[in-house]
Amino acid sequence: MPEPTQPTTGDEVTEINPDADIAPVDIGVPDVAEGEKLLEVDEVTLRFGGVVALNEVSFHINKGEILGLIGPNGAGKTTCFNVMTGVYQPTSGAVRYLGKPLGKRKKFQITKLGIARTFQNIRLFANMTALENVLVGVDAHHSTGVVSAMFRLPKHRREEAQGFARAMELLTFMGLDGKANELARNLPYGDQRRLEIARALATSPQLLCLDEPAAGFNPAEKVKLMELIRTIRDQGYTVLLIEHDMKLVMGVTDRIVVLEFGRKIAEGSPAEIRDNPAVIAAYLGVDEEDAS
Amino acid sequence: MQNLIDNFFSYTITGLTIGAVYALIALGYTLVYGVLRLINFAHSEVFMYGTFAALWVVMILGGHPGAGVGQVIFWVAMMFVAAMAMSGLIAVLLERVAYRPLRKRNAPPLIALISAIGASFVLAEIMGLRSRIVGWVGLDDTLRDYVRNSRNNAGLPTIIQPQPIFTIGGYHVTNVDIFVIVGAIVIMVILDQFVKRSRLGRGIRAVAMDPEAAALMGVNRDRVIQVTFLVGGVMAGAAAVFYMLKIGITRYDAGFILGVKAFTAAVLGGIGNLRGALLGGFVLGLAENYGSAVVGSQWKDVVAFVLLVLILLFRPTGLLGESLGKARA
Amino acid sequence: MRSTLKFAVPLAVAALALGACGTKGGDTTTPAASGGAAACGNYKIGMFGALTGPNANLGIYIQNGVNLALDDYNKKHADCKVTLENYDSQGDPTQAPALAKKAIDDKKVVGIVGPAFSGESKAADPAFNEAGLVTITPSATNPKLADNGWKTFFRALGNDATQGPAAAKYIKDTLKSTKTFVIDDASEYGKGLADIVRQDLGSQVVGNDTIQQKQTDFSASVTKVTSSGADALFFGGYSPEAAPMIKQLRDAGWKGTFVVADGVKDQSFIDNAKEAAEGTIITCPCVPPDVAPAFQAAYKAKYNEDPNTYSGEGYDSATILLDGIAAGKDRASMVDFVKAYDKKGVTKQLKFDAKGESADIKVFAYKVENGKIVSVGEIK
Amino acid sequence: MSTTTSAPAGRKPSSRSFKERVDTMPRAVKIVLWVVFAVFLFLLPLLNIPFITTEGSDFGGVLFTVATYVLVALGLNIVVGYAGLLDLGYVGFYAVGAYTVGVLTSEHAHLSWVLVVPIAIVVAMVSGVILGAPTLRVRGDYLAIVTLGFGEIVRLTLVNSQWLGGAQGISDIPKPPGVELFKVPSLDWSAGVPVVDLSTTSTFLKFGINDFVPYYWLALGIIGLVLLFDILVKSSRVGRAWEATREDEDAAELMGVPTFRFKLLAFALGAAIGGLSGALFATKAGFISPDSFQLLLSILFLAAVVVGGAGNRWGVIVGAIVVGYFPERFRDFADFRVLVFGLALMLLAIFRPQGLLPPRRTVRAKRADDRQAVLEEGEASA
Repeated sequence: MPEPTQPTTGDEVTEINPDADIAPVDIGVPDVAEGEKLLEVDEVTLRFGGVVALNEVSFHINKGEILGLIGPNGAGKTTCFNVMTGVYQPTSGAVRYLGKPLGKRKKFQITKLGIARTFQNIRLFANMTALENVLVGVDAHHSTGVVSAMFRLPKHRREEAQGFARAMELLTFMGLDGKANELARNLPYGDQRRLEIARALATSPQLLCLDEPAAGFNPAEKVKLMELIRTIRDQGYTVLLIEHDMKLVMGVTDRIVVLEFGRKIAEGSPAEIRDNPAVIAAYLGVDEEDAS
Repeated sequence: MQNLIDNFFSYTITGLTIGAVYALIALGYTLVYGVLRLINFAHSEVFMYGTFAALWVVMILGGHPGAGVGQVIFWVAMMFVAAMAMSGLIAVLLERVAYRPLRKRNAPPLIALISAIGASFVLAEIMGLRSRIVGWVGLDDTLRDYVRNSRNNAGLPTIIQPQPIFTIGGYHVTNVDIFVIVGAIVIMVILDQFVKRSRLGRGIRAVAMDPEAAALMGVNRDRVIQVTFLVGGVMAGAAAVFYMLKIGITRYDAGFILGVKAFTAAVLGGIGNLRGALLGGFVLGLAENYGSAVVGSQWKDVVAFVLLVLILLFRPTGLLGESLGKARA
Repeated sequence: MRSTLKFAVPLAVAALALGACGTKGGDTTTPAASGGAAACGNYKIGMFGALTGPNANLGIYIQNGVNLALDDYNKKHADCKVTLENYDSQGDPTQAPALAKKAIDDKKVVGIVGPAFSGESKAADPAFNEAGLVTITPSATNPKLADNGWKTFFRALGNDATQGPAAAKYIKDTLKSTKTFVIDDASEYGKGLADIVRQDLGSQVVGNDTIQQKQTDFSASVTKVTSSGADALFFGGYSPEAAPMIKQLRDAGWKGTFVVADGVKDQSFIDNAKEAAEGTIITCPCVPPDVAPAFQAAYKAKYNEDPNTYSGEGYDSATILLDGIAAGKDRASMVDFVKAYDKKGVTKQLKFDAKGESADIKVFAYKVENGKIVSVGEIK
Repeated sequence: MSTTTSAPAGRKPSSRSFKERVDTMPRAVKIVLWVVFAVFLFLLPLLNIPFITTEGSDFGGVLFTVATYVLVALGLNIVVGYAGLLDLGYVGFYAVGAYTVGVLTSEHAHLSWVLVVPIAIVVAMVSGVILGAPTLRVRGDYLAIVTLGFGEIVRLTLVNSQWLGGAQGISDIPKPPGVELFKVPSLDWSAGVPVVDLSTTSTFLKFGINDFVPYYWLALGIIGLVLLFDILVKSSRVGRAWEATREDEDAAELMGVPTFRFKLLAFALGAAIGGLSGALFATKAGFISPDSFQLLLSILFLAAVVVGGAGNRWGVIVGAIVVGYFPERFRDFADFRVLVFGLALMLLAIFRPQGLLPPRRTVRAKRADDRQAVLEEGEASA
């Protein structure tokens, strides 16, 4: 992975095109009604050797909401993400998705079921173009193999055409359509962040998990990002947001879950969380750093 | 199989002796891999130069069979000095010429491997063409004994006559066997302590753990890398002496197979792990010998590689895991 | 991409310029030809074998012999010299066919000494056969080579099938070994030979092992040999493995007799095995050098060392071809000339049977004594 | 390869890159250029161009060897260049292909060549899967040593299995069936200018013992097919999955790429092409033995890929030509060939680490990086 390039100076915030149609395509998983449980984390414990990274954490995500997952550094937010996306297997407890436990599914299988994510430290395919990055995501639900590629069978051509259209739509939505053929590593920092989201959206997830998408952003960019997240939700996605910046989280989420030292300490609406003494205690001293 | 059971101790002791040589060479791979994440493909040549240095110094000193104890000790000591110096020098040179320029340019690891392969060819061929090279400078008559038929074997006179010291299960353990196995372990212990306790050793571990943090803490990375190569080279030099005492014959391309084996030993034990190299070397030496006893010597290398695949399947980080960076080293 | 373009044009120009030089260089050979007598064919003989690379020693020993024969010839025929064309295959069968084609296309080449190894012979000989270019190999000993019906194939030494039984006979009759261990190196030569010895010795073989070429540590084999109680060990293979093997055997205290074949008849075996080589028995279908003292003296004078493995065979092979040239033969008529050849050479009576094998094969036993290989007589 | 085509375009100086210029050419011109280039390649062994033609060894034979190197490099490029898997035992697959042909046409059966080549490809592919399935889960550097071991295991098995001919190898591998269509004359330069030499000809597709040119033509045709295959597959979902896996295996997996499956696919396809190349080699040589499949060859193959520029099919072709051709062209160096080769590898690694013809992405990235560097340096506007 190359080092993320310098954060942008702020004067060149890429505008998104909220009109682009980026609604999730049908990927063959059962649909869940608005407001029903989409994913449920049930008493999940994760141990590394002697260290307890997650301790009986339980919460759930409803279809169509924006759920914030917050907590001080080392609270286990990303670890929680990793359990949900199959990077780690929980020591005990289960993650249920669409009512069924994820079990020992592999990472790519979970993605195919409709859970996609971005990374705290950007992990794009640095030496591929922006378009190719998104295409890899779109490809998740394609099945073209060597044979159909070799003979340019109708299936291949159909999938390539659809994939290309979908990828361009996503890039347009993110305002990156003009940079489709740039290598990912050469994009400005903000664009890289947005490209990561586009790549995740390309897999048509039911649940989109964003891991600190605002890291390294200036206030103006953060405002844009809030808009973006809301638009994504409005297009029919459910969003799980890990974020450090309280202001951002309060402004955009419907509900918030707070972790500390691998344990859930609070859950509720932004207003409830704001007044929760346990949360305030946990964040004491961290607030200043955040404000900067 | 019956043969293996009947001569179990014989196969075991001889397997341990060659295993000791593997282990010492494996250290060089493991150390360099630890700090650079790089397979030092040319390390086998570092070893090969050591064998020649050990051989030449005995030739210069007029080593011959049947000398007194004092003289033999002197010869062997000089072998160590010469081989360690030569191998250490070649290793440092290698780092300067083949790796440092690449590091300065941030070349991808694959390129470092190509450079290493190139360096390996160059070093081996210089040795293989030494008769031509000294011919150019007109020294071929003076150095005739050292260079003649430079593509051929070069043999060491038997300066230590193997003497049975004690017998175990029908096998007469000789002084050479004991010297090689005990010597290798002693050298390993010294190295282990060096890495654990000395300032330079801590530097090696720091760079292995996190090069950038080490740099921030004021560790001079280039110097550490150089020392790592030097230490690896010196270990290969020691291995070369043991090898010459046990096998007695070397050649310009003798390093290649041995290098591959030693690298296998390093991976077997868990690359980056010093004790892993020791264990890997001994395990490989034993497995090869036992395998040769059961299925025939022609399958020796096959046994070694199949063992490697099996170990990696069940323990993907080798027997002891990777850990030059972690405190265990 | 851009940089490629920049280089493209100068490269093309350079190629043309140098190309022109190359052509001129090629031309000079033709006028030079007129220097000799009118009837002179400016013939060449080819030396086909490993002259560089890891297997080069054998090729160079042969080439030394061939050069000696050429010197003799050119001294006598100063007005019409024959030159040597080298086809350096590095002993690699992959390179052999293209080199063979090169030799075939050079119409001045009337005969080939080689190919030196059996593998490259198999790869190149079909082409020589088709082109009718005669080959006399001084060193490829695989018996099957003669069974291909190649009319251009001749062999100036005995094949493995003649040597193997002699070695077995020596072990049985002269050494009076009752327990023999047989090791081979899995090479075409070594295994072929060892298998014949195994077969001839029958039940007195107490153990077998196969090693790998380039192996240096023979501890497993050593244990097998010592534990078998063998009083003799036959090794089918070459000196690079034979030297460390006997050294390690002696280090382990084995006292039996080490018997090897012509692949080990090489001073380097003694140089490397040193004391351990003493007493080793070497069988070889080659006449002891004292049979042809003149050749030995000439060789020593020119190369400052004794004739080595196959030097004599190289000399003989070249001599046959040179005699053919002297008799006015060209490439087409050379085959019949060689077929009918019958003269005494430095190694043996040079005469071939219908398959191209040497008709007169005697296997001799040699022994390493005081750092020298000395003959102990023919094995009859 | 593209160096040669660039010659006509190279006359007008321009700041645009070669690629751009070719792209903007009219389609008809492009086709004509390609045809000219193809005809040139076809005739190359018979043109006897001075300086290029090897003096010490038959040029047709050398070109065939170079062609097998090119084929091998294309196959290995899928494994190393696209999927990013370090394979040091590629010669194993080459051997499997060659021996399949040897065993089925000469040693144990006498099947037709046309039938055997596809079998050889399949057998090589299966061996790739068998090797890859257990080992592709281990880390990259370990994979290098495991594959190296595989190459040695194959060779040692060949040496020690009498069923496979042992050290003696397999001889009398039949020639492929040919059709004699027309004769192609060669050029003779001995007068200083090229003269058409009607007495030295090669017959189009007559596979004889003493004329290697038809084998070269066969190899050229196969290279064309493999290239086409490579282009088509690389520009599909499969190619993207390989690249994504190479770039960041975990991220790729989390984007729904079954990375293991794609790595195995790359391994199998690479093995298949290696097997095909080996089958061609066996066909032309007529005789194969374990000596032809030394470990060193694996290293040369890898060198071809990396020297040329791993990941760029045109680059690896250039690399293969360098590795296959130069040692034959400069036979005069004889003893020093390996030494010079080693030095060349080191110099290349130091001064041109991205390879002679790096993949476009690297070039593109470099250009963009340079632009960024300029921007960062000062107020200079791009």
